[in-house]
Amino acid sequence: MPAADTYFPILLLFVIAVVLAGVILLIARLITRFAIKPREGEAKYTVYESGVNPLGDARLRFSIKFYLVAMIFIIFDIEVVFFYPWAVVFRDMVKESPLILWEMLVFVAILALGYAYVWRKGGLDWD
Amino acid sequence: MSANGKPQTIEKLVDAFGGAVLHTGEALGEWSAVVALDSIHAALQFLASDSELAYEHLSDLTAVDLSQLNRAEPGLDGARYAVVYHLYSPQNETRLRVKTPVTDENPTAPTVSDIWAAAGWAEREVYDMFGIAFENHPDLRRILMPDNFTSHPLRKDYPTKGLGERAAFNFETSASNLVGKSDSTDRGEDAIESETMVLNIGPQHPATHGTLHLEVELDGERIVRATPHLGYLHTGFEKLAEAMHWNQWIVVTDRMNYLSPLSNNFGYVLAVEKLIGVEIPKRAQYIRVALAELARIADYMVWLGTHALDIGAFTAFLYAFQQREKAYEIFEACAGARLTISYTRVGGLFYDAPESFEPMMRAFVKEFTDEALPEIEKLLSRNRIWIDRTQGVGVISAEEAVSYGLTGPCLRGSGVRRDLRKTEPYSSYEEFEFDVPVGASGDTYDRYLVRLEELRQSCRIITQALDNMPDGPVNVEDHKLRFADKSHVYKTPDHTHPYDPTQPYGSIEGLIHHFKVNMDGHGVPVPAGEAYCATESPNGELGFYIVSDGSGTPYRVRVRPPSFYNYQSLPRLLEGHMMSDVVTALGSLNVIAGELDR
Amino acid sequence: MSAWIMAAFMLTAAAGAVMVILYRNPVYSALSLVLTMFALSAIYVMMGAYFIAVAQALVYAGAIVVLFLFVIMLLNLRNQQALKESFGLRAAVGALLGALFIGVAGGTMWAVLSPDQFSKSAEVFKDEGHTESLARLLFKNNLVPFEAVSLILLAALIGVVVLIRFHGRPSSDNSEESNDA
Amino acid sequence: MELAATAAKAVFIVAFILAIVPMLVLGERKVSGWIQDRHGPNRVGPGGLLQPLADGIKFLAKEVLAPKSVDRKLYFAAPALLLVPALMSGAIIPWSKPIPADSFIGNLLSAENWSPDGIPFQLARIDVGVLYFLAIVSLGVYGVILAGWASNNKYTLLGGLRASAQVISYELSLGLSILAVLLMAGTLQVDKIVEQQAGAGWFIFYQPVAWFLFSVTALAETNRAPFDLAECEQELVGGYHTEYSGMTFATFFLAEYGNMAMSSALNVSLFLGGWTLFGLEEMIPWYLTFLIFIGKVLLFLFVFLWVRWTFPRFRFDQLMRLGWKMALPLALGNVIVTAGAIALHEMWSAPLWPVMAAGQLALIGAVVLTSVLNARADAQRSQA
Repeated sequence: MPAADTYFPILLLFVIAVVLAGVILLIARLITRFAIKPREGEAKYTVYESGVNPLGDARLRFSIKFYLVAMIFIIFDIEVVFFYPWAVVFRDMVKESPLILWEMLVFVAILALGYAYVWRKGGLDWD
Repeated sequence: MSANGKPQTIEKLVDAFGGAVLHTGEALGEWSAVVALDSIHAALQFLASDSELAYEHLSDLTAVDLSQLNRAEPGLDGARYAVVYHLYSPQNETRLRVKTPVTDENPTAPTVSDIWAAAGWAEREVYDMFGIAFENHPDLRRILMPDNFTSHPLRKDYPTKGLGERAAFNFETSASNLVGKSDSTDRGEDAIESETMVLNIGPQHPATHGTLHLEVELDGERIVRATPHLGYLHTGFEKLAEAMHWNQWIVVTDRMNYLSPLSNNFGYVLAVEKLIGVEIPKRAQYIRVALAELARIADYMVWLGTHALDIGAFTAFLYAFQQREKAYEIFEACAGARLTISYTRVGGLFYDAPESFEPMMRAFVKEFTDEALPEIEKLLSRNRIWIDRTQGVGVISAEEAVSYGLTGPCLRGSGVRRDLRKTEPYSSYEEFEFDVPVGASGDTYDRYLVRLEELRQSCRIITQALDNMPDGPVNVEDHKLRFADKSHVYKTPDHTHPYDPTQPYGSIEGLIHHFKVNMDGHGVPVPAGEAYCATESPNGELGFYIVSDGSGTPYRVRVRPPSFYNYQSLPRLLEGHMMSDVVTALGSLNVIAGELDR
Repeated sequence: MSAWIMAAFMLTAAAGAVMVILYRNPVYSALSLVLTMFALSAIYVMMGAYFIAVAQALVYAGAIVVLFLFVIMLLNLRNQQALKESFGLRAAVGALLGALFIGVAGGTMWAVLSPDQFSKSAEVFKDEGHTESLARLLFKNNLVPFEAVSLILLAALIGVVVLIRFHGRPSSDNSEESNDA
Repeated sequence: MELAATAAKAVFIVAFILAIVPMLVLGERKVSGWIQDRHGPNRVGPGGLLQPLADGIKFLAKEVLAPKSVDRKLYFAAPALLLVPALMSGAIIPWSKPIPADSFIGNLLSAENWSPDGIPFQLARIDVGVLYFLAIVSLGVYGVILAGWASNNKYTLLGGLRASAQVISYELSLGLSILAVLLMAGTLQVDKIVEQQAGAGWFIFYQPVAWFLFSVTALAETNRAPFDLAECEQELVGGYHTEYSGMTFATFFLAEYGNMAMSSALNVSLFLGGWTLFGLEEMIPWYLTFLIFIGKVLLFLFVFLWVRWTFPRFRFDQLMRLGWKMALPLALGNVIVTAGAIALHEMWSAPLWPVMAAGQLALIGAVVLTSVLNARADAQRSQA
């Protein structure tokens, strides 16, 4: 079961990593609680805003631009995911017929069309 | 100048406004005019826009409380305050002082911020310090003092000693006033719009290098609005001057632009010397020039280092600071101090420069021009990221730069060739050969290039000063002005020997001399009068406007701080820019809080 | 052993899905969704569909939920009152629709996929190997659907730009006006 | 025994990151000191070598405090969410050639019983190797965005947003630059990619453009200067981790430097031949190949540091432009050019290297041409 070719080692690593992260944070909290005498003070527990009192909540609606980037990213990400299996078999399959090359070129061309459209419409400009 | 000795300006002014010009006069080579309050706006408008006069530059705007002045100022009878405008015409290279009387009851004056953008903050400061309201001012609030402060500290009835209103002032309740509008606007749940975020940059922020406070409103990364708040380092230097002897205040000037303290010392004593009408020995002038240029180099090194650091080039910061350290070693050799050196005195210098002065300076200049500067340039000037970050950022056109009262490298970056060392040479600057570099586009990159070239020119000046350094004393021979030699006051052969507490006094004569120069009422004899003396400090025009009533202390000292006017243009520079450009534009102005707030 | 691990992941996935609904705070809901995606990914691994598992993590957990988080922050659902108010009626309708969905989906699966087909589909991945076999399937046998995907994505891309332009532009102008007000 | 080997390897990966991060921090300070003409840490221990220890003690002894207005659960979960992916990304790295079954460790684990060809020094020799790395790295963005959001501070929020927008913008180029290698290697398995390079030569010689892109995007993905906009102290004070202190802050540090080390390790494996060294690896024992690998990684990390202390920082719009308008088309173009070259090679058996080199040169030429044209257009615009 725990051969290097399976996914079990990753599960193992995941468990170790989670435990380690938890232990680090736990130790930190414990040290804070028992080994350090925290100095009290209201100002200490306020968030930083360059030395003035922070007013209002920092969680506010932010620029729609971030949203656009995320959406475009998803679409391209899905497209890129198709590239990986293609790349893996490309060298073998192209020996048989160049079809695989044309396939992907068509795919990329359509993708590039969309990319050009987004660029043209200013979707890639931050301003 | 016309036949009767009056300059064209005065003549045209009198022609145009006749009886409203209450008085004109000349003193110490400066012309001044007193204009009645109801015509002052029109008169200034005329002076600024007349094509022959073209006083495009409002050097400074301030006020004087006349209530305890022991002489009658012509044209200002019965007035409690005089609002003073210092104008400069780049076209004719002339200066003019215009005053207008303001009465005690309900003191108001018309705003001139519509004529010169520079007046905006200056009028706020006058409002803050004197309580003179400016009609039609777009944003008349206190600027240096807390918003709920009720007194006006530069009025003569505000005490120079003791605490004044501060004794009873509760800062806690005023803290929120300093924050300004900080909450975000909520537009209800239906609107799927981005909210703007109000972010306070400073007063405790790594990029503000001091206690600057900039309130920016952001839409995502884009700046919608930027509002600077001042006064965190306001220390009342101008009020302090009214309680200090002429030489004592030199120490205070160190604290203004603390990156190049000598430039402040220099500017102040020049103003006092102008009032006294004394010419100091050539050697002292040359040493002052050489050290002023060294101070400029040290100042620019801090500017360059921190500016580069703000843009993320950490290494350039340390390279620059290394050079500053070396410059400070020379200051240390001369004055015994590195930062607050107080090296100049009215009538000369504290000490003569030491033997090691010349070799140290030459070694510094050689290393600086041959190695350090090229290295920093290599790191930045042609670096693609650096160019992308600075080019086209914080652009200000030449006209706007003049209107905002920008001076120094910030003005020259916009292509205006104005350098007081050339246009109004002082302290033998006319004997030196150097160029005045100007930029083309007025962006951050041009201001950077201008400063770099000025560093080279400063080295040129230093070399010339060393080559032609005259021999002789470094103080005027007038014993009423110059300090007693330390060796005459303390019993040590010269100042390099340690102080001996068992034998504290050198000679009774030396001690009396020392006593006389320092004591109130006996000290430096400054005649009654007024003078405005401007020098080219690293940040631009550093002007001292001094009113003397002939006593042992100044009646009023007004500093024209270049940073104050430069900083005022920041919201304009940031229009339409992004969050990251805040630090870029701010860095390119090199605002020094000590000088800004005084 | 393997079955137990599988069961654990299945439970995690289900628990994550439930938490998505139960959390009042939408950020927590989104994070629960990540948990579900993560568990799903592990389930795919256990079924031998390695590439799908990684694609799941890469696209869903790495991109789509990030977008969800952005949207949540964009909308800033500060007042959770709106969610609470009409909980009664909506819950009832939701439960009804949910039951209907499960019935239809389960029935379809039961009808179309017999248990031995389940195991067969797993066998395909197990035997022939992983990414390569998938690639051959995709680029040889399912050529037209593959190219169709690119067209769908193109449509999505254009849709994004049109929507954002439509909503984005006026709002940035509005914001300044309402500030002054 | 196999389980023991697996567990040992998993522990090794975690230990490696925990060990290399302090070394990196010290190295960073030493290198920056050297670049900047100063000493760097030199007080604790000989030549400052114990400085990381002192740092660690300081971090541990600091109070972990959360401001009152934070979302406490997420605030404390965020560092862990960043650290776990950083620790996990090393699973697919082949650290050396397989440990022979008759070596000391092989005997210790009685390897001839279960792995007579030697124990692979790679935790998970999985089929989707490289993709696993990408997927894990893409999960790291949660830690950043949640740290920014949970802290309820405007600086952290901006930092978190910047970081996430930046990471997703560069992830595409990262994936596409790897694709060129996959096209050549025909596999996603990192150990096979390394073995191929032992025979055919390092892929950097075939794919310099892809290598450059990968290195740059890796800098951006790990939020390193000049792409450190998410935490740049001069604008955002500390970015998303402004409100963290003590060990919680140290955890962010650990994750950042761990990511840096792991992306360097992947870079070395994909482009610089991993543990191979021009055939030398055949002659030397496995532990020396391990040292070769570590040496290459350290060389790479040095470049990371060098870049940081040399370049100024990008502005956000410039960063996005670089990612979307330059890196992405270039990476895509590289994939097509590479595919074309391979097709030529496979179908008409054109010699691989010249075809590939021609393609790379064409790409570089195209980049130079566009930048020249852009510069000319800019100049014309500024004149007008």
